[in-house]
Amino acid sequence: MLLETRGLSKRFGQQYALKQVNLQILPGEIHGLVGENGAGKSTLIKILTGVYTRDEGQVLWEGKEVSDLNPVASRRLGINVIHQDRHLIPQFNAVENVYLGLEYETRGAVAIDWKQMRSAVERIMQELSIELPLNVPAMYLTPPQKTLVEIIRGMMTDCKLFILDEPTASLTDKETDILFDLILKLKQKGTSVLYVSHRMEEIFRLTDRITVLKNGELVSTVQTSEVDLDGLVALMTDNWQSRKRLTERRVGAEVLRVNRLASVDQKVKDASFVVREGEILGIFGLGGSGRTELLETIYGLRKSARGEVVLSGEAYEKRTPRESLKRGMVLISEDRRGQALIESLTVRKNVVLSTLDRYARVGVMDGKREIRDTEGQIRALDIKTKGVNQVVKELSGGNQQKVVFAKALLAEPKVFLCDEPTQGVDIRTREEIHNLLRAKAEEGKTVVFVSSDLQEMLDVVDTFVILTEGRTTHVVKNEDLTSEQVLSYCYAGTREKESSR
Amino acid sequence: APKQVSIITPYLASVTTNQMALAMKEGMEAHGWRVTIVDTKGDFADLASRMEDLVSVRTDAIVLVSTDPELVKTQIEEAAAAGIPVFGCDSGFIEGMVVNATSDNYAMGVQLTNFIFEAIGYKGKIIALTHRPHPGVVKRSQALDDLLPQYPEIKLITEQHVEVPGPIESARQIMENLLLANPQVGSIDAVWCAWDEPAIGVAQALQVAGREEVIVAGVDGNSQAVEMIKAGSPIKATVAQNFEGMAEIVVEEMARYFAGEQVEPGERYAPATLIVGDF
Amino acid sequence: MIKRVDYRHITRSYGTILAGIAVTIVFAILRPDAFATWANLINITRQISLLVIIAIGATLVMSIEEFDLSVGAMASLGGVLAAKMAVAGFPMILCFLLPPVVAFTIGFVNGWIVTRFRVLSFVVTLAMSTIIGGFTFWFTGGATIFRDIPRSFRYVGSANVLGIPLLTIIMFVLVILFWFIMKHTSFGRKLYAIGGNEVAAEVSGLNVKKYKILAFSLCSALAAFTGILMSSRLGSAHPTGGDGLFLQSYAAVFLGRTVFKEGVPNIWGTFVGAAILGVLANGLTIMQVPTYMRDLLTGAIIIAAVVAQKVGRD
Amino acid sequence: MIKRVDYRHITRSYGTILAGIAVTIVFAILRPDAFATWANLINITRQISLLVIIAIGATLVMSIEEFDLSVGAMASLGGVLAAKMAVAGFPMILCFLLPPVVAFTIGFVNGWIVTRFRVLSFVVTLAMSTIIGGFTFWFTGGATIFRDIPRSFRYVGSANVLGIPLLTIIMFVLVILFWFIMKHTSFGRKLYAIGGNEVAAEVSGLNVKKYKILAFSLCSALAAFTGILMSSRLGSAHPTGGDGLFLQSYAAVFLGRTVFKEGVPNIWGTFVGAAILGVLANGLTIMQVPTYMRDLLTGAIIIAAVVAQKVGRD
Ligand SMILES: Nc1ncnc2c1ncn2[C@@H]1O[C@H](COP(=O)(O)OP(=O)(O)OP(=O)(O)O)[C@@H](O)[C@H]1O
Ligand SMILES: Nc1ncnc2c1ncn2[C@@H]1O[C@H](COP(=O)(O)OP(=O)(O)OP(=O)(O)O)[C@@H](O)[C@H]1O
Ligand SMILES: [Mg+2]
Ligand SMILES: [Mg+2]
Repeated sequence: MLLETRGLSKRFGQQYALKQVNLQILPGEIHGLVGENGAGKSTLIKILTGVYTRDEGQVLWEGKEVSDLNPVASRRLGINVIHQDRHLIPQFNAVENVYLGLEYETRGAVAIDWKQMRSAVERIMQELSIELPLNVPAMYLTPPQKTLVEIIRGMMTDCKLFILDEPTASLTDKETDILFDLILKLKQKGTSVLYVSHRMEEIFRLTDRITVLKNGELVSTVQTSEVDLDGLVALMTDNWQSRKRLTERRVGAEVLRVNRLASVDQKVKDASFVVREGEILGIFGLGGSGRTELLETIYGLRKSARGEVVLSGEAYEKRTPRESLKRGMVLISEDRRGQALIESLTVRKNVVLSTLDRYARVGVMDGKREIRDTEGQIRALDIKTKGVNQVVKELSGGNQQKVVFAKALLAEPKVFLCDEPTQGVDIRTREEIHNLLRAKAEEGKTVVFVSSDLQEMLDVVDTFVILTEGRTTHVVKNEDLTSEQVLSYCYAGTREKESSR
Repeated sequence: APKQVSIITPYLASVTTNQMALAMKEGMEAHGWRVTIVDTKGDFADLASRMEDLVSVRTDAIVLVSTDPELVKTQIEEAAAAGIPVFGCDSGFIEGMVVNATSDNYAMGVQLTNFIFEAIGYKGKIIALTHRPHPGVVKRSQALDDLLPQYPEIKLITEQHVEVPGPIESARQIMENLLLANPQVGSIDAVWCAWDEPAIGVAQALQVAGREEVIVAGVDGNSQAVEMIKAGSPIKATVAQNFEGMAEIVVEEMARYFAGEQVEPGERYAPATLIVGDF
Repeated sequence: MIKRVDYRHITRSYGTILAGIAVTIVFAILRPDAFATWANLINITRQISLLVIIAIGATLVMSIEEFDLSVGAMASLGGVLAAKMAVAGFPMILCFLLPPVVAFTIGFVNGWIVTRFRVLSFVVTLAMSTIIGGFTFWFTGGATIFRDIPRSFRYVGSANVLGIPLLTIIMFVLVILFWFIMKHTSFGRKLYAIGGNEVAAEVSGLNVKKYKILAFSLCSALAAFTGILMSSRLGSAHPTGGDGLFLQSYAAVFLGRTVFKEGVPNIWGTFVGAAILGVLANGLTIMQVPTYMRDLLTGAIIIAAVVAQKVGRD
Repeated sequence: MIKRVDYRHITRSYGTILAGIAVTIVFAILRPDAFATWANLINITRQISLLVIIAIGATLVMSIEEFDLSVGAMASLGGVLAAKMAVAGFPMILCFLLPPVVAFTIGFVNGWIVTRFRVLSFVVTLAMSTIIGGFTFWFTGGATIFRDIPRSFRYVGSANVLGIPLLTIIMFVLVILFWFIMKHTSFGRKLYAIGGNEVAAEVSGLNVKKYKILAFSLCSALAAFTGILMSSRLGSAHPTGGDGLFLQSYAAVFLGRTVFKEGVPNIWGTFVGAAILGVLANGLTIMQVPTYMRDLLTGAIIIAAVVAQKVGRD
């Protein structure tokens, strides 16, 4: 037994986040950890890595009890971790972030040897075939790039247990493949892996055994080979059955037209598409193709250099987020902590943020209505929170994402710009979000959907727009489309560009 | 019960104010009165608040040291209304106070100005270092303003404002810079300092630059300045205020007041003396 | 179980207030005749009124996570402008209203520079403070204004209504007004949202620049108003008279942040912070401890007050 | 493409410096005889030396995103302690070393309170500043120390080595030393990591408390050392002599943050910030502009300098 917990409990206030958890991790196994949002997965990991202290119970490492667990001690034991909230120093570049908490390489005992550090990082990048700009401060990196930095950091030192808390939440398939190769390599070396994900196909593809958490309690640990998807879902949730909402949608009039749009920073070079009432349009591209930037440029968060946006038949110039909201267009941002939420404020204050003025009469907030509507959203989206006045920071990752959605829904938009809207949410909520978007489309709303999960896109969208290096190259109807076909369009875009050079 | 006297000032950290406050305290304690000193570190609004506190605890007398009473006019009126006598020491006199013991700041300004003018033979270039927000300094500066037009051959190169706190360092830096702007010997004849601390800084700058021909003079009789005069530094004179004399006057008048004697309201001057070194 | 949590909640939330009350009780026991009187209570409220009003402005700017270091200089300017106007015979209403309008404009400039060029407010407002100080110096020639100030100008600073100083009343009106604004209006919400995460606030459709500029403008206007009240109270205006309020006002705001567990700048917290500073200054003067002792005790008690709130927590 | 980025990088990074150089050129053109001389260059470096040294300490504390408001009071205390020791006949080496050790300890207490109780450093260090001020006042009786200060004590503050003031040399040694520490040692990087994201630093296994406490301690020690140098330069020690350095040092640090585009407090930036302040004070005095003009111009130029850096950016 590499690691064992006995009767582990953790409370926040009066609420148990973990209750009497007995987890066992064998040497050399890939151990899946699953459960709904707020089940306690991240809390368990934070206890194992000494970020939180446990209230009760024991942690045994190779059979011996570990009493004083803190981040340093845990690292010394041989535990490396990628936390769900990526922990990077915003001003530091990738090299220095990789070395955070490690001994810096030095020359002559004091002076840091930057060159050596850089080449050490480059070596690992090459090994893993990761591409990453090394001179850019982390604050300018995209969420997937941040994850890559953390992966490199995890690989800098040998470890006996590698813990990954939703590493693929915003990774594209290519990066995901890199990660899986790496995990399998580690396994061959005899390293154990504790792997948290809401993507069940990953769990089935990778793991040897799976532990299921529900409401802070360990439901059971099963052999992966002895369980199927429905069985696993049944363990995680009470009486829930996947029911894909089948909708009768009629595509109506044109709502949003983007014409030869380019952003000032050239992340978006030439994007055009049209999307109509009742339509779910997917924008797909490889990592770094500029999907996020495209949505931001349409929304007015990013300055555009050229091109036009036509919303409901009206040319929409001078775009700002404020004006977009006014015109009925909302952005669900990919960067939850940076752009979507105010973590230090309560659920209620976040949920009504985009619609504040609607809750105010002559500037005075109508608290009752505000609470009623927030509670409505909490119920509708099944947000796990102590109440409308819990601080968002204290919610689990998936529940935070639901708060972002609740805020967008209250704005009652005509057009949803969704950038990785289901990142970090559990399968049940994910399906609920899909159904919700479908329902919105049925009502005649318009959805622009971006996800790095191609399978999800194939499930949800009506039409694909392929984006390659900031240019839209193809528009394809999602009829009997396979992921290989979509990807081939992406690569075709790249090839065309190269051949034209 | 023994009389309770409260001495209040914003400038206890200044050498001379400190000297005065301590002299007064000593004299008063000799009469058997109890004395406390309140300092507000240059803050006049706080000074007003502390005066209100003293009025509300019904102290027997308040002495306002080195403060323009105009700044606490309302509080002085309140004290008077409550029957608490307010004395001034090196302050100023306004309606409602008993007396103020002081040097005649304007007269001192005249003394200082005349000394410098005479020393440079009524012609040449001078620099003035001031701090006009200070009520005494402003009167001394007034004397300079008044006398200057009478001597057309004396030219004021510049008047500079000295920062407080840190007047010595501030004056020193100003002088260092001005010396660089006026590098030839003879381009500056004298530096008129509104009080002694800037004079000390100026003298140091002059010594370091080897420009000891420039004459410096100040006001106060600050002991450091007096020692520098004796040691032959560029400080050639200081108009020594008679701080002990002022303190004595306050103590005497207060004793008469407590004894129930009639005290004629107004200013009481303790004459200043010019201390001059050889040059 | 629930009780224990609630109990801890109280010590957590109100530790600083409790420390303040403890100090008050000690003073009251030691000098019941002088300290624990109605007259002194009134006296304290009047004394803290200026600090509270200027600190309300600082609270607004702190709530958007910025600094305004020009409040002290602005108070000096406000006082001087109003006094000069009063001497020049302007109607009283103008003397009290025009300087805050001028200050509002200067605050607007502060806010505009900070938001337009995205530069640190610390530098901009410090530089602005220097400029304002220079202007005030030029405007007054460095001298105190006291001659010919009409009695009517001194009315606001010295009048009592039913035995309560007008300054005290103005302070409470402003505290309640701004508490309401910060807590119960969309304007206050927006400021806190911007302070919490400026980018997210922008993405959520807030006009971030506008509200930031407004916060700076209001802060300046309140500072100038404080300066006017100070001149009115003192019957004179000193060109650096308000400067001392700058550090104190931030001390009150920061102390106030520790009053409630959210840890954000808030109006009642600021009031409590200013009240603690006021009670200490008043009580220690009344106890007639020597100056250096006053400093030692003030510092020690403030540290004790903020620490008190955290002990037993975790 | 790469070239364009590099070019933009330069204008961004050095905008404030360019503004500083522009000011210098203007002064040099207007007063070539007085301003643009070797002697004046030396003069300026000596004048800013104290500010730079105290601001280095403030930079350390700012780099962990905390404040130390007690630096001014600490400088005063350091100067007074050293002067008293010199008068009492202690060996010079002790006069220069013991006060920083005492200050280090006080800084340690600051840091310990801030980290142990997780309270705002603004409040704690402001309170500590009051305590230190009270202590200094008691220690000196409020009086300036100047009598019987031995010549040897004044040596450091007045000596020249090969025509260069010792103060200038000490300043450059400390600037280079601390630049190296902050940029090229793991200690410095850890401070920046903590300042950048304390939670991330903690989670990745840094001993956050230890390094924070060290930053406060070093800051205090440097402040006390500055105070000693000031006393040595003036040949006297005033109980509030260092107080004026407090705001100026933060002005230098904040100005310095705008020098490089990372926007973090950094040693060379602080040096540039102090140098700009120094050049302005020097140049404007040399130009013999009236005091109020000096303030107006200083403020305006500082705003221009920080804005200059952002113009053309986006
Ligand atoms: N710092 C905290 N303060 C209060 N409650 C907390 C805190 N951290 C977590 N919780 C609560 O503990 C519970 C478990 O949270 P945790 O983050 O472990 O969930 P999770 O299983 O990782 O969920 P997700 O899949 O959404 O990431 C949640 O109800 C959450 O609200
Ligand atoms: N995985 C990656 N590898 C290399 N560069 C990347 C990667 N991801 C992003 N980038 C860089 O970031 C820029 C824009 O990336 P961004 O991630 O915002 O685009 P995206 O299409 O929205 O992809 P995603 O949504 O997966 O982040 C690209 O120009 C690229 O330089
Ligand atoms: Mg989680
Ligand atoms: Mg993206």
